[in-house]
Amino acid sequence: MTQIRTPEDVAREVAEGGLATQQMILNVGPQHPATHGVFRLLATIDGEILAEAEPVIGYMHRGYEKLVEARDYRQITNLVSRMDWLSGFNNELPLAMALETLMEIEVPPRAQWLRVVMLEMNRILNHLMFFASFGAELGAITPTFYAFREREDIQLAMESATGGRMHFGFMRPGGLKEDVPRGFIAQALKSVRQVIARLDQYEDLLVGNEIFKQRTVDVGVLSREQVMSYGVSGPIARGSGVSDDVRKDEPYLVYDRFDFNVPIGHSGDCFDRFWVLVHEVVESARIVEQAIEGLPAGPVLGKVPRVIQAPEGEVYVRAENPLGELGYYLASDGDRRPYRLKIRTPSFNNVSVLPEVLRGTFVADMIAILGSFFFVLGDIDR
Amino acid sequence: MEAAWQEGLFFVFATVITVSAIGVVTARNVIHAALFLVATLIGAACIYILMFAEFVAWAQVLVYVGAIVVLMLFGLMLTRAPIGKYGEYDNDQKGLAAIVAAAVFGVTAWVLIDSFEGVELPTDRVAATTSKDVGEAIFSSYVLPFELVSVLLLAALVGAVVIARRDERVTSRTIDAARREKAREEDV
Amino acid sequence: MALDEREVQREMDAAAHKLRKEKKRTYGIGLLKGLAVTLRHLFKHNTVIEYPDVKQDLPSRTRGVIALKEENCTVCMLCARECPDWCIYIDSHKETLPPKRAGGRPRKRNVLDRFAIDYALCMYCGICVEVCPYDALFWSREFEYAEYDIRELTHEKEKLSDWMATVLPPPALEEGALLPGQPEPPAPAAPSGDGAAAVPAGDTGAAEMKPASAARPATQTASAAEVRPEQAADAPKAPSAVQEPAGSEHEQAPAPAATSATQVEEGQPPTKAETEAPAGSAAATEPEAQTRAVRESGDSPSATARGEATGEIETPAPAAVPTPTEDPDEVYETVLKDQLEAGSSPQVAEARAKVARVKAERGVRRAPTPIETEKKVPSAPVTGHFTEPVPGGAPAAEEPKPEQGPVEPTDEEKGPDG
Amino acid sequence: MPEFIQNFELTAWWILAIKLIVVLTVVPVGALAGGYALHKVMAHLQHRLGPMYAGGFHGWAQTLADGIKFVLKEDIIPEKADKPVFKYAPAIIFIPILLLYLVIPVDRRLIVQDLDVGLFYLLAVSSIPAIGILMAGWSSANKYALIGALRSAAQLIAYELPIVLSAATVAMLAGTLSVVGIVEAQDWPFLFWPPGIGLIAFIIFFAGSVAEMNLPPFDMPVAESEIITGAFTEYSGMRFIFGYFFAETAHMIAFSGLAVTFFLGGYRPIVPWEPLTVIPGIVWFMLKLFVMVFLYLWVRPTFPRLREDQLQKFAWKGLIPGSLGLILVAGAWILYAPEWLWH
Repeated sequence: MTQIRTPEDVAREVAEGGLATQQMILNVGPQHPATHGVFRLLATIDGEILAEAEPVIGYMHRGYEKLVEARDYRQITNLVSRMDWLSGFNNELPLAMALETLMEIEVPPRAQWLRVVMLEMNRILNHLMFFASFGAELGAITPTFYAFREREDIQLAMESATGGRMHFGFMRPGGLKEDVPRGFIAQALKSVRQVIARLDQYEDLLVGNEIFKQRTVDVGVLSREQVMSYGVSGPIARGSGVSDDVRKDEPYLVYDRFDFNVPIGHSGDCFDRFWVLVHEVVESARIVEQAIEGLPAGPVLGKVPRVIQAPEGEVYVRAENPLGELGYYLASDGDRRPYRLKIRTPSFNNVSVLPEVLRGTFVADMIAILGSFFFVLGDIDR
Repeated sequence: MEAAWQEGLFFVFATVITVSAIGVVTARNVIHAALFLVATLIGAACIYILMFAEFVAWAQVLVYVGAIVVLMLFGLMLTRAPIGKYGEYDNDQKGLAAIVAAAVFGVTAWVLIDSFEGVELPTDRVAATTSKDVGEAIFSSYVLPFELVSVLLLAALVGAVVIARRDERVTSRTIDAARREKAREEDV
Repeated sequence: MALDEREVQREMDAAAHKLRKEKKRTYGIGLLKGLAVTLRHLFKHNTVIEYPDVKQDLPSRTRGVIALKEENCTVCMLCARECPDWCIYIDSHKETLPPKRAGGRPRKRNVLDRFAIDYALCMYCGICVEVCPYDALFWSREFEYAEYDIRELTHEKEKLSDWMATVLPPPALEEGALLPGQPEPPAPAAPSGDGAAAVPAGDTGAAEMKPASAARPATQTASAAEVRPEQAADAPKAPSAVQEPAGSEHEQAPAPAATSATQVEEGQPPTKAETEAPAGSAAATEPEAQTRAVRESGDSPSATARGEATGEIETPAPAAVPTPTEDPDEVYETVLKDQLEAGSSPQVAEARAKVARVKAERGVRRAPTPIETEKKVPSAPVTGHFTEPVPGGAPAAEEPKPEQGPVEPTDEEKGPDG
Repeated sequence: MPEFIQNFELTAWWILAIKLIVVLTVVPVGALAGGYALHKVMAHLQHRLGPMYAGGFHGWAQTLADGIKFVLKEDIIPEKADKPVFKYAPAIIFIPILLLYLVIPVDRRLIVQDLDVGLFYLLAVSSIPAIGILMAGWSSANKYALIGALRSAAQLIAYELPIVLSAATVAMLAGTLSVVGIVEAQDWPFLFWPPGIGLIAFIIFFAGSVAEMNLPPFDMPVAESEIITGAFTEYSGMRFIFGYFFAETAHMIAFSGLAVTFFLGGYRPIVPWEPLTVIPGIVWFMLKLFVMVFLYLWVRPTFPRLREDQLQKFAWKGLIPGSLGLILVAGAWILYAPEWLWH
């Protein structure tokens, strides 16, 4: 595997009449184990080097933005939770916030704090999933099972409250659907603390592993400039040293009351992205602990009219999804349905920078980079 | 009795070798040709075993089959081996090549018959050459040729590296490093 | 964006990160650590649930399948209409029943012919369960209903009714939970305070049974006990309005005049009994026992119960009443009279009067869906069909607004630091 | 035919034939057991249970059931495949692995044929499967398969050398190429005497064998997250298990046997104490074999996968110079170490 040439080299060699090997077009996907769904990467490879990589998306396009124009808000809440299926609760939040803004609903404090608890639990769920899949993509299958075990505990806690394991449908404009059942808090606290306790082990398994470092350090470097110009957000942006976090920048709910850090990477390589991801789990767990500690009593649903009918107006609401900034631009003409709902999903912007990062890397690195971009197909195509 | 077994097996292997050797030159697909070559080489190794020259036999397998043909296949597959029938490898020098081949065969056969006519092949293990014999022979009476060959191979190796090496190889790592460097500069 | 402290933090994190990266040259230590992790797991107790043999005890809120309580369904079609993917099929016909009293008018009734849910389409959002005003749909935690053919995933009402047996009562709420404008949480305290003997008995019986359901009565009483002081602290916020509706609604409850009222009155308590039945435990019958106890204790049991439960709340309460524009009882009387004069049957008249009274109590402008019921909360077995908002139900959430008014500010004040 | 029976050479052939039959039955059974061990050990390392159903007791028949399933499955050959090459590739992978078993001494006498150049034979035979993998990859008419095959071949060429060289160190210390001779030459405490040499040689051999068998963390040729199953992407049914799954486990057991023979003292007791020496050699051999198989299975799920170029770097810049140096050290030891240090 010493035949390492960039596309420019190949072009030059051909011009010089030298030995030019054929470039090969490799379709990674739409069905490929490393793409987490129907994502296709049109890769032009030269030996094991990627000359060009073009992400082809849209295989899972379900037309959410059009679909919601024919649904009332209650139904939309359940629809958007399916967009990024790993963080359903986080998807529901900005929609509820948008409606609350338009309708001037006040959310009771207990609902806000419970929302934070569940949002952060959902973030842990999401991050653990990518912790698992990233290991699996690099060939370490064991972290997958460990992470899923932890996920199971959190999921059970979430299920006891919401009834769902992935699509919680628990958010309502003005608060939450209902209060959490007895025992939920103890269960949530236990499961979250367990994750923290065991994360050390998992760090030994991956983060500290020499082979893992070999595969990730200095691989797939995403510069700050690229982050800025492509609108990349979330752990990926933070891995490149861009300290954007809506929770800190524009605290919504009660995030300004919690003490938490935003882990920030340094060099923007796969390792940093992964490192940020893992450490966000710790920070999320800290938030959950604090939120549970200070959970106020009271109702969980504010004064909400029977029919949710946003008054005429427009609003853009953004929130920190586990994968980045999720924004809903809601334009209402006073109907029970949105006039237009533009969704800005994090994964879409995040994968758009892929061709830049992938150019000139190995096929094997491509997998590491794809894995470290933590995208959810439903979130891209929506 | 034993000799009869050996003789019978010899003819079997000889047939295999001949057929696959013809296959090597007539196959229309390079990969098939290379695979026929594998059969030829293994057949030859079997004949060595029949003669209780185990060391040579396994050396043949290890070096030729395990390394050289693998390398050849590797190269062919990397470069020019589309699957399926692949054009004509024949060219105008077919006849000439046949004459040369016949001449080489004649000379070799004549030399072998001339020098080894009437020599009995060993028929049991006792008379066979062991690895110890081989080692002693190589490192005592034939040490000079052995070393010469080693040096020759080394020279070939170095030459191959020199030819294959080109300056300004850009690896993905160096690209990444350069990018990182650039990013860092911009960062500052 | 770039706050100073953010910059500082970034620097710190970068430094920590660098340190981590310094550890890059460890030459095999990381590998050995990884090996140690996996080896440790080899000897750890395995937590795998061997599924077909052992089944996980799923939470009672689990959205497994939707069960149908057929006799509660009035074919109002709300569920089918609200379903985002239109996977509910309902067929019905109208039936004329003979009048209940001689000389009355024959009544018309919708009879359910077909109720089917196409589970191949269903997205388990639960909107149908939420919107159902008559408590005919429930979530069951059943999940083994796979079929070999996708067409067979359309389950008819027979199957849906069978699942009714697997429906669990809803769980007790977490400490500090308060339904908006509704003092229901202390309600379970009534039996425990009144007949203290009944609860421990149920408790011990429950202990032998399924832990999930067994824990419930215990936690309920516990919750009541714990919640009480908190409520006491929030005394001013506890709206006394709740007392009145509670009393008044109870008066209505035993009068099964309107069809809807009948359905709720008859439907609700048996639902609980039924849902609990599979558990077959003493605990299972407990809520029902509570129900009965409350019901049998006379015309205003809830008032007494409430009075005991909330204790001192009662006194400050009237001050906080969000005064309705008219006196509900007056409205009741006038409407009843009007209706009777207009020629309505006594039952209809009574029902309309009640609706009017409730409206008056709440100052509701729009006509609500017939009756909002509090669903599946054993803690409030009989009371509160009218006043109790469904905890999560958007439609129900709307009514208690006025009562909730005083709640909010206090909560907000104490909430964040609490 | 008394003459026929009395003929020593002929009886030797018959015995050889019987031994071969034994090997041919033992190997598949061993591969099945190995597959089961693979399932179970990996599952427990990953905090799972693994197969629990087939056969009743802890799913003991799982691999058997899998095997039957695969045999019954349709054998799909892609239309554009080079059919003869595609068909015979699994055989060329599997048969040499079977041949490996011929010279592994399970006990002092329990060996099919103690060849004079046994070690050499093992190394030669173990290099053949690469051709099969190349054939499989190329003939599948699939880009992923071709990449897998090329990776596999490159890997094999790189890792053949460290294996040969570390085995050569052992042969030097033992003074023979015969496997039984090597076992006999080893003595307590096997791996650790002469100090360092055996251990380092063992580590090199282990790493090389992991790479040669395409096991994780050196499993780039079959890396499922990158190139599906590499050369076997297009295979199905019986050819798939013989070419890939069976071959993998059989290979793993064979190499465990080799490691036991070369480094862990084969069938000899771990400690030459009186009561332990009574235990038959086959028991010791099996014990050590289990340890070795566990080692392979332990490393397998724990580590992430290296990249192809890193693997090559590891081989050419790490293992090969290391093993060459080791040969020097071993030579020096043989020549200059005083006699009393030897045992």
